[in-house]
Amino acid sequence: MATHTAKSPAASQLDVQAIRAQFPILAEKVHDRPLVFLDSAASAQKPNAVIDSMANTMRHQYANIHRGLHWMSERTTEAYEGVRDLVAGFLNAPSREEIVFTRNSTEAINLVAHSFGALLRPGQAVLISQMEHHANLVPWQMLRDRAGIELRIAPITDDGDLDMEAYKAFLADGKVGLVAITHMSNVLGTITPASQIAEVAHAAGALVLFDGSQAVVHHKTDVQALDADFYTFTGHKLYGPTGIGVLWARRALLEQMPPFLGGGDMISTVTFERSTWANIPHKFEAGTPAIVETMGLGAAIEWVSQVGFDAIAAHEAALTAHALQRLATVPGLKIVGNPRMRGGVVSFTMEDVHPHDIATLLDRNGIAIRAGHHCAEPLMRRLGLSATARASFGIYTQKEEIDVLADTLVRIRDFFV
Amino acid sequence: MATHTAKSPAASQLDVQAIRAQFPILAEKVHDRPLVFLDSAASAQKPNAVIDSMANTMRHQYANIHRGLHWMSERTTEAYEGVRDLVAGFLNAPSREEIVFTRNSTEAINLVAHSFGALLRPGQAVLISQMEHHANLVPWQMLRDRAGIELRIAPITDDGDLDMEAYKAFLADGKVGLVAITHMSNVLGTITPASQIAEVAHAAGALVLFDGSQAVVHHKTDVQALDADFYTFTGHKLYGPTGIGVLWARRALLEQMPPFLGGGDMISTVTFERSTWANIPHKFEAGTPAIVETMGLGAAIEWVSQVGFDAIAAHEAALTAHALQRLATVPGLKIVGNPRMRGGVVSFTMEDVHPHDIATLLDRNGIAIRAGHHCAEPLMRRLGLSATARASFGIYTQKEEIDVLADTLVRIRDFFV
Amino acid sequence: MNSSTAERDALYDRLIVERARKPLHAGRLDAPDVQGEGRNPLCGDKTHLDIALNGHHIQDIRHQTRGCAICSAAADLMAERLRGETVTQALQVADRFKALLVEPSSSAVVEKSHQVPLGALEVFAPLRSHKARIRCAELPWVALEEAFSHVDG
Amino acid sequence: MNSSTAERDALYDRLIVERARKPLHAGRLDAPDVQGEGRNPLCGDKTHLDIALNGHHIQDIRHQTRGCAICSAAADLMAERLRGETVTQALQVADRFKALLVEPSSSAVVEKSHQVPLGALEVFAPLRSHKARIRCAELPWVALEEAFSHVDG
Ligand SMILES: Cc1ncc(COP(=O)(O)O)c(C=O)c1O
Ligand SMILES: Cc1ncc(COP(=O)(O)O)c(C=O)c1O
Repeated sequence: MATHTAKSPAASQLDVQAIRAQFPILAEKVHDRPLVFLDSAASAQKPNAVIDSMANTMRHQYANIHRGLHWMSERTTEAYEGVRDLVAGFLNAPSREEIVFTRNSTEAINLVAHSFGALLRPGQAVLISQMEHHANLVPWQMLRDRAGIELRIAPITDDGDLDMEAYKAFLADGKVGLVAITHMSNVLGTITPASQIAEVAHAAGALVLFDGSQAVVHHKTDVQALDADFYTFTGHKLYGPTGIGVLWARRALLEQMPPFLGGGDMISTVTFERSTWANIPHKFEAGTPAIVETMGLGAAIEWVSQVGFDAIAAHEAALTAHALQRLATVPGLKIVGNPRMRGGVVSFTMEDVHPHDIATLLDRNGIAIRAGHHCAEPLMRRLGLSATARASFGIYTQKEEIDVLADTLVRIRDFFV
Repeated sequence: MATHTAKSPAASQLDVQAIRAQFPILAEKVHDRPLVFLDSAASAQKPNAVIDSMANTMRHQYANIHRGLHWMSERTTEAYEGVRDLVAGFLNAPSREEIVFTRNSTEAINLVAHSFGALLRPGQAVLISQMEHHANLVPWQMLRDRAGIELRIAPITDDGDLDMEAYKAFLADGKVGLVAITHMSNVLGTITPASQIAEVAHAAGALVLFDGSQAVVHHKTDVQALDADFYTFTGHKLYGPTGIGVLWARRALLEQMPPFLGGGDMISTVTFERSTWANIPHKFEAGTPAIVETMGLGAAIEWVSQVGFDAIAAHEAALTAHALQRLATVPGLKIVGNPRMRGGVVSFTMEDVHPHDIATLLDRNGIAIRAGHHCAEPLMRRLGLSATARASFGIYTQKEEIDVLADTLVRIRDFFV
Repeated sequence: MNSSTAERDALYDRLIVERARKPLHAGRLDAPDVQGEGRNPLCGDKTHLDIALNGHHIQDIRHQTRGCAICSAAADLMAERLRGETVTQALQVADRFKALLVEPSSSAVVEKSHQVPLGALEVFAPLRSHKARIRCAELPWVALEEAFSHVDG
Repeated sequence: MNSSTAERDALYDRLIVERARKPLHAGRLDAPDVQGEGRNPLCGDKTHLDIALNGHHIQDIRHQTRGCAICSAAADLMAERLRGETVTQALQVADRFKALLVEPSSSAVVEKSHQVPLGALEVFAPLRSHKARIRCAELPWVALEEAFSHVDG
């Protein structure tokens, strides 16, 4: 596994052309224009390393895993479990057994809402924030309605930061059993002060889950340094495959939690009367897992680690600064949110042009952005908007693409006014 | 989409060499021997059509689906939803909206246990059989323990068929709300009389779920002809990708059932107070789905349909007959089960040689079979065994491979006796 | 100007942009006979319709729309097209408009088009190749159907 | 005989096959001082151990095993190796046996091997490359640990 911490100045200079050459899709044309893909926050494109790892697994070394006594099965099991080690390293988790593979971040959060939720008692509360993705809101609403758990919503400031004073106040009565907050907003780009959030939560006797779906892509993640209790992310935003996500949780929590799905591989013994559960993490992985996708996730993590998070973070910070500056010059354009720390995501609106129209007209020029509520409707309501346009940047984004975006936005606005 | 019903004599002759050439893994060597892969019932190998479809999606046409207003997202959404049409055709489902994508069969059954289970009342019962895979047992045990639903177990005969008289008796008191039974046993090979099972269940006021994980691979499936209410299968056994499975259910049931996982894409509107659900099938597909794997499943279905189930069924019937005959000549070998109808799965034991030793020694000769309880512990107990060895056959299996298996088993037995 | 730009311009016909910016039939009626509303929860777009009937005829029709250019222009051009029609005719135009937005595959559609002219609404035809935007144009028609669900044709 | 066949034969050493078929130390003791049991729920394998102690020494040891050849032979050869050892020595052999089954990477392992000879148990070394079978050979040692969990070394 590549080291995460290479810090030479050379390492933090990212050769964007060399990187782009590894993403075949970036050579595609859309409406006869070169694809300008500024929608990585929805799902990132995949480098050859990931595509090849999946194809080669299926071509050369594949069988169902666990308990197979033949070579193909043993090798596939080793490779699958090897990715668990990689993920543990990637998150700096204390132990590989704390890594549970899920379909995506959504399933990871649902798993916690179900299985850790079963340990909460009526009268206890779960505290989320106003800027959560539906994935970190709806499962808690379902838990509330099922189990009589109170759901509290910590407000954000007008700039789009978590309101830390209000957050503390929500914890004051000691009823909050779990704080579940995004580590980076997919709408505002806000990177939340996770270790501070954890400290405050722990002081109030609450555990803390971070939705790292956006965050893990942009900087090195260290669940021990954050003092997190649960952490989730999703493969497809990390240049990895669809169909694979990760839940990390402290061992003691996983051990206490009842299983989520029942079936093969998650049991120790089964009789018609009664079943006993396998050890963690297998207790939470029922049925044939996403074997090939797990290999692809491993390849993505190795690939990203090779590029290095210092380089990635520096590249994205430069892009984001450039975007904020260039977009500010577009007449009628308003950036949504002004958080203290921001990842490579910029939401905006334009006077007299609806975000949907922006998106469609950009698309006619080969530029892919997202427009809508970004699965964060309550946040939209808080912002007094029904939709925004959102450009998001990845490891392969070029400064020039942001210029094309800004120039095209000026033309679109001209067209409408 | 290829037609499923081509029935010319030529079509039912399968050109095994031409088919094998499409599976790159079959050219691999294991312990210096050509791979003889007789473990398809655990997971099948993948043809180039599937591998290429996934790789090409990631290379040329990928973005997150649903609500993306740009070309890549619109095209990917169309392709994803196109696979729903394919699956509906594959199962002869009355409507595409009845197809829910899941990770695998296990998740599909858990979804039903959770969401349909929520509609059952304490005192009602779920009826399964003695030959169920853990995937179709443990979720019902969990429902039983959670919701006070009775779990009944219909016995099998010594030959390994469902005991139809006993089955009827279990339904007599009208308390059974759901019958959940495998359409083909992964241990005994038994193909269950599904339409008869459904008829009896319906007459007693029960709905019926078939676990089609093994069955869909071997013959054409028609959920309307079976008069099923729920049907599940899993992509990786159908020469498709891991990470993708299918639940089919009647529209009225899906509409009544509460959602399973919460998150993006499964909602209609979300406020902090309350969410409303999207229409079926989206209500049951939370978060970013296994997009690339869904494309791979589509490719697998098209590929299998092109080969044609007449040809597949004829090929596998011939292989199975040959295997039963050849294995019968191995000294000390006992075939487990003698069902009326059998798919391409044969379990056996050998006097004086434990199934694990059989598997390891076969593996040393490049032959991959499975040994153990096959995720069907209670069935093992019913059979008075702790494990069996199991050879299973697929579209690419050659008669000669079965001969190699039988000859090697003779040598193994000699080695031990 | 290459074909893709041509198509873009076709999609956002001058007429659409103008009507979105300066609708001619926006507003409310003092005493509407029927009302309808269409909402798209996925993007927050919303159209409200007030309709005054004279017997079976649409005497006046006004819309209040918050949405994208496609949605706003569709509402305004719909109001323009339907004023003076009978309820039955209006529903025929609605059917015809829906058909316009899907690929013109069946000859039945072509036939119908001889019966019910769409007029200016034809500008929305390029939406066919923008599936994700079709519901923007359909929203006012959802409101129309709701309004007429209380009227026997 | 190519290398893979050689390896196969190495894995199933004649000794393993013989002891699996005709164990020399199978059975029960009339009055065991300690007992232990190992079960592998994944395959139904099971070993029961009866041990008679004389002070800190293992005076007699018998096993009853239902399992594969690897498991049965491991139980029988373990019993043979441990008879006459002290409890402490037996647990050292156990450690050494576990180390044998993983890649011989650390020098600590090599060092230890000078102290505690495994004797015939060395025949299980090829299991290293058969991870899925390692627990078959470990099962009797699980039973041993359980038996000794009641004895202070
Ligand atoms: C009969 C049967 N049911 C269910 C399953 C579970 O399938 P999956 O592990 O893909 O969920 C299997 C395969 O393992 C099976 O053979
Ligand atoms: C902040 C955040 N949380 C959760 C998710 C859900 O991820 P997934 O759809 O992969 O489960 C996303 C992405 O859509 C996100 O941006």
